[in-house]
Amino acid sequence: MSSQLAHHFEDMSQQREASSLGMWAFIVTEVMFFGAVFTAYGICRMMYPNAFGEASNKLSVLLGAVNTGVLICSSLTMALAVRSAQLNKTKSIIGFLIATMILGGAFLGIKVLEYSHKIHEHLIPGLDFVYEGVHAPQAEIFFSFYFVMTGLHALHMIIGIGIMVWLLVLAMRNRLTDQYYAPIEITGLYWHLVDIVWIFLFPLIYLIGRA
Amino acid sequence: MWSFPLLPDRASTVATQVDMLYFFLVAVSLFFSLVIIVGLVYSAVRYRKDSKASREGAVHEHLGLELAWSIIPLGIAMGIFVWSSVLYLGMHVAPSGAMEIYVVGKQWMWKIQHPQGNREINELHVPVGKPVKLIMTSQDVIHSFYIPAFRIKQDVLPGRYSTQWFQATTPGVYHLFCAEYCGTSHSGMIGKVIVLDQPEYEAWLAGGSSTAMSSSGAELFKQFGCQTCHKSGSSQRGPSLDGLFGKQVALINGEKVVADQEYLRESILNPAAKITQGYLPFMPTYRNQLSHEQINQLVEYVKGLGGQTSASEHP
Amino acid sequence: MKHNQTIATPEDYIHAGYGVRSWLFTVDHKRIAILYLLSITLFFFVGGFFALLLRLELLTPQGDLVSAETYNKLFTMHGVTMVFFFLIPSIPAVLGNFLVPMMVGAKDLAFPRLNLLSWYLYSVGGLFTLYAMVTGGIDTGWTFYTPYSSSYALTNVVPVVIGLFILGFSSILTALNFIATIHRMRAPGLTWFRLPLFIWAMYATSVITVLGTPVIAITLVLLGFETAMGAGIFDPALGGDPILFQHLFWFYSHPAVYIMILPSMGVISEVVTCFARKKIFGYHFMAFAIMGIAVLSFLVWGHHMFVSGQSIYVGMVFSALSFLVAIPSAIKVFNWTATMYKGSISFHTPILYAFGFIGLFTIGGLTGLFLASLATDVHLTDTYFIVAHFHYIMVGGAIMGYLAGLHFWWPKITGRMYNEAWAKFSALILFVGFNLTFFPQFILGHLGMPRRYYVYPDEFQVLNVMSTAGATILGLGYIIPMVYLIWSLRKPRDVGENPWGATGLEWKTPSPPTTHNFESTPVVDGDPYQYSPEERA
Amino acid sequence: MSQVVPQKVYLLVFATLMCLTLVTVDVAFYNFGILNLWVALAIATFKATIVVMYFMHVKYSSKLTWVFAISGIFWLAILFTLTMGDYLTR
Repeated sequence: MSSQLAHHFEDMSQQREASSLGMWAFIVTEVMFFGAVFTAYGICRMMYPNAFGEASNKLSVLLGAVNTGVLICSSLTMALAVRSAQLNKTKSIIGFLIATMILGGAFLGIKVLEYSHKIHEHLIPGLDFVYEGVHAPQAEIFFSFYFVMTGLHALHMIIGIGIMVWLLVLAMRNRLTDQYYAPIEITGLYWHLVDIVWIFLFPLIYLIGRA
Repeated sequence: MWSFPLLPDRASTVATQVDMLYFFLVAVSLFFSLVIIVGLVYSAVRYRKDSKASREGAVHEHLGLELAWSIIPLGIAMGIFVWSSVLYLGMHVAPSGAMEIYVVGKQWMWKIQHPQGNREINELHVPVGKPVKLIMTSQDVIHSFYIPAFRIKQDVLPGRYSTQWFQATTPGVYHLFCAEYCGTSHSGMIGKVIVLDQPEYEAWLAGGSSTAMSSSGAELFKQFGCQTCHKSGSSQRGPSLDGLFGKQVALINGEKVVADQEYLRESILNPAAKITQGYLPFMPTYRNQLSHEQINQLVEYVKGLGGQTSASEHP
Repeated sequence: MKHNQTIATPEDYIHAGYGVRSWLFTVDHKRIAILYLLSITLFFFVGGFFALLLRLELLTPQGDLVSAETYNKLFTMHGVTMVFFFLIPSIPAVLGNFLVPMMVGAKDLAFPRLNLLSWYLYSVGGLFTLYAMVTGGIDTGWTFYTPYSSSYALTNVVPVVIGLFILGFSSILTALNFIATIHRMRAPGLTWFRLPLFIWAMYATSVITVLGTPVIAITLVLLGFETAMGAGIFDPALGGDPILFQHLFWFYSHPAVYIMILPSMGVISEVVTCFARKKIFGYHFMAFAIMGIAVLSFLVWGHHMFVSGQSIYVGMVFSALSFLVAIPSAIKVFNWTATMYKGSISFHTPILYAFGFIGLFTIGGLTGLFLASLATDVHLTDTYFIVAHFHYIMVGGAIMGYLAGLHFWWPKITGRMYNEAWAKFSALILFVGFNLTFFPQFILGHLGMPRRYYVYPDEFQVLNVMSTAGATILGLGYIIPMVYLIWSLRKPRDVGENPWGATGLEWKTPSPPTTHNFESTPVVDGDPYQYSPEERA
Repeated sequence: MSQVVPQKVYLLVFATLMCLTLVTVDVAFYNFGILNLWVALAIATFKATIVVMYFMHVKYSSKLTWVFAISGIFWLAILFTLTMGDYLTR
């Protein structure tokens, strides 16, 4: 155990608490990061409610909803992976981590599918944007937000999956135990945060102007 | 070269009021600076390392003092806040009946047109003693219309009207600056404000033989076929514009807006934004067909079609 | 000065390893602080060089030294370099990195490898920006206002935006590190209200960084997206709103001013108590004032936008909130002054800088009232009055505080004392040069000279000449410390662990400290600043 | 070592999240006027809260974690309120 205690900490619990606190501070940063773009989106939506509603109808609720489900599943498997580490069950850590990565991959796959639809429909703001009707300029803003927000969210998922590869290596070497599970714990926090961002993204982007 | 001003010209009604606040602030600043400097110098000299002055009774905290130097500055600050906010509101709300002059900023010049039709570039002729309201927009980046002698400044944004007003008090020639960085020749986007006596101003107006803005607007109204939909009297396709200006308009989403210059401008450029109740959104945008000056002329024309003449009170 | 204390053994952090690799791959917070010291000094002189060219150009009303395009690039790059690459990292990344673990009695920051990563992010961001400057520069002003920056500027907006985005993560990671360290790694007995005020200041700064920086990061992403692809969010020609950009920009960039000034306030509290041999006056008020400023800093950004076309009612709310910041600032200044009263003041270099700081910050703060007040702000905003005001805060305040700290802890960092005669002389030069440079700009602003003007009306020349003359003196004042500080490194080590007789855990380590700072974890059993005036009277 | 949350709790949270996803999709197709937005936001906020509480263990964490979690929301509210305030009173 002691080899996993960095020289500058007094004991394992100080080390774990410091990591967890550092991660929470980072989560606050992430909340502000996504929060600012949500604010910008909210203001533009308030200025152009009709245009945003109309543009939103070009998105597929089905794909968005399926992706929400996939992401919630991955959050569950991630939470169970952390739990396995707390209980010292190495095999199930590995199993749940792989499940989380597969679900994350599925989410990104569906995202790619959605993006390719948008490319075919010429809905790429700035570069290739063809939109009929009086709301065209505002719809372009909507799609700018759509790509920035979902793109940044997807980027976070890719980073999360990258970290999980490292965790998988740690788990396979039996390095994640009930004494030392801070890495998987803070990755879990991060992954759930990404889930929460999507929980807000989905209704605000996909489900407006449907009624 | 060695005779240079230390105080700016003061040539508008608000300039005097702003300066009073300014000098009050200078006095407050001098007072507190002096308190701090005297305190520091006194302590530094009297309690230098080698001095024999008694250090007895030194304290490390004193609630009374802390509260005093929190609450007194707070009181002063709130006083300044109220004073300056009242002044600011007055600086923002143009008196009704102010004469309106249209300003278009572009990299890097000011284009100005008077309702009588006179155009000028980088110069603004105004009469003394009359409230003047500037209705300003930009055709590219953000500029800022700044007349130091009048103590007024307002950013001029693309895509909307900004307004400000002043009443000049002293005839003369004053600086006009662009105060918001706008690119290479930002410092060349300057001009003169020429304040004239009323008769001189009228002479100046008469000197430039030109078509009134509303007449030019009427021309454009015909040229672009606006009257095919916006017929006077009852019409099926577009709302009538007679007597529209200054009135409340009910929109299809249930909101109500005042038909001011900004509303008219937006309705020409982005007609779908605010649709009047009982009409359909099929008016096309005239975004790329009209220059900013032409839009101003159309607005001035519609304004002249009746309704209240008083200016809207949006900043 | 006491020279009879133990001279450090050779295993100090500087001699813990040799060669470039031992520095570039170090995870020791003290070595990383040195890496930052070198990097920010480089950027400071780059930014200072731009400033010198600006002032030379403004010597005459016409454009003669450089072209208008070049001038615009110079003031933009001066602002970007100084704000993002010098002022924001200055005290936190150099002095904070070096001192925070020692002051809380820890062996290192909580996440040493993350700390090194922040320096690399800083360097990569810096290189991106330098690249952008060398290959054409950027001319948007450091505020990047849209739509000029996104649709009209033909310069390297996107590379600079990328550079600053990367840099933002450097600040955030350092801040996370400080927060975790201050929360979780304090020595036994070191409760929150026994912390030195420098630690409070670093904590508040880190909180602002964590909350504010992500907002500028996403704003820059949106700006870069709009610039590169032409999709409108901020450009009205594309249906967007430029004022939205200003809101998001200032939500970070106003608190960023406090990221620059709060650390200096922390330094001044350490310096004033040490050289007045007195406990800080009103410790609790000082600590709460720091946190109060940190919170209020997020509520006032709209005072940058009083003439921008934002709602006048929101303008009034922002104005009232801005006035509130005056209160904790006033508390701090009054408490420093009261700390000196009945102290026993010895005039070493650091306290000279502290005197400079208090005086200049007072002027900077009071002129802030003119700008929080709506009616006067309309006239003064975007003129040289603003330029003078924020230089009083950022140069007169933040840099004076940085220099005070650097001179205070230089013996700790290097184990050597610099030449105090030269140091005092340069402090004086800086004070005089600074005031001569920036005071005339208040008058220029009130006369109506707009900022960012390449050519200006003739009647403003005299004041501009004064300002340029002052800038020359100021420039000299920055070069002298470079020389004598570097010169001091030639000597053998000549100070013990506590040359100033200061309290604080950092002075209980050898000078320079060993890699692990403390032989055994220190235990704290009392308040900070246990000085008594009699001790040296 | 912090508390190990029972598996049952995780599954219950998961089931709730899934149900609420279906609900939020479904209600989006009924016209409640301005209420649509508020219903969607309320559901999303509730979902986010249970994720934070159970998946992210805040319910079982120190006060400090609560402070951090709340401060993020608080500062976001500052940004949103004051910016929105400008647009609503212009």
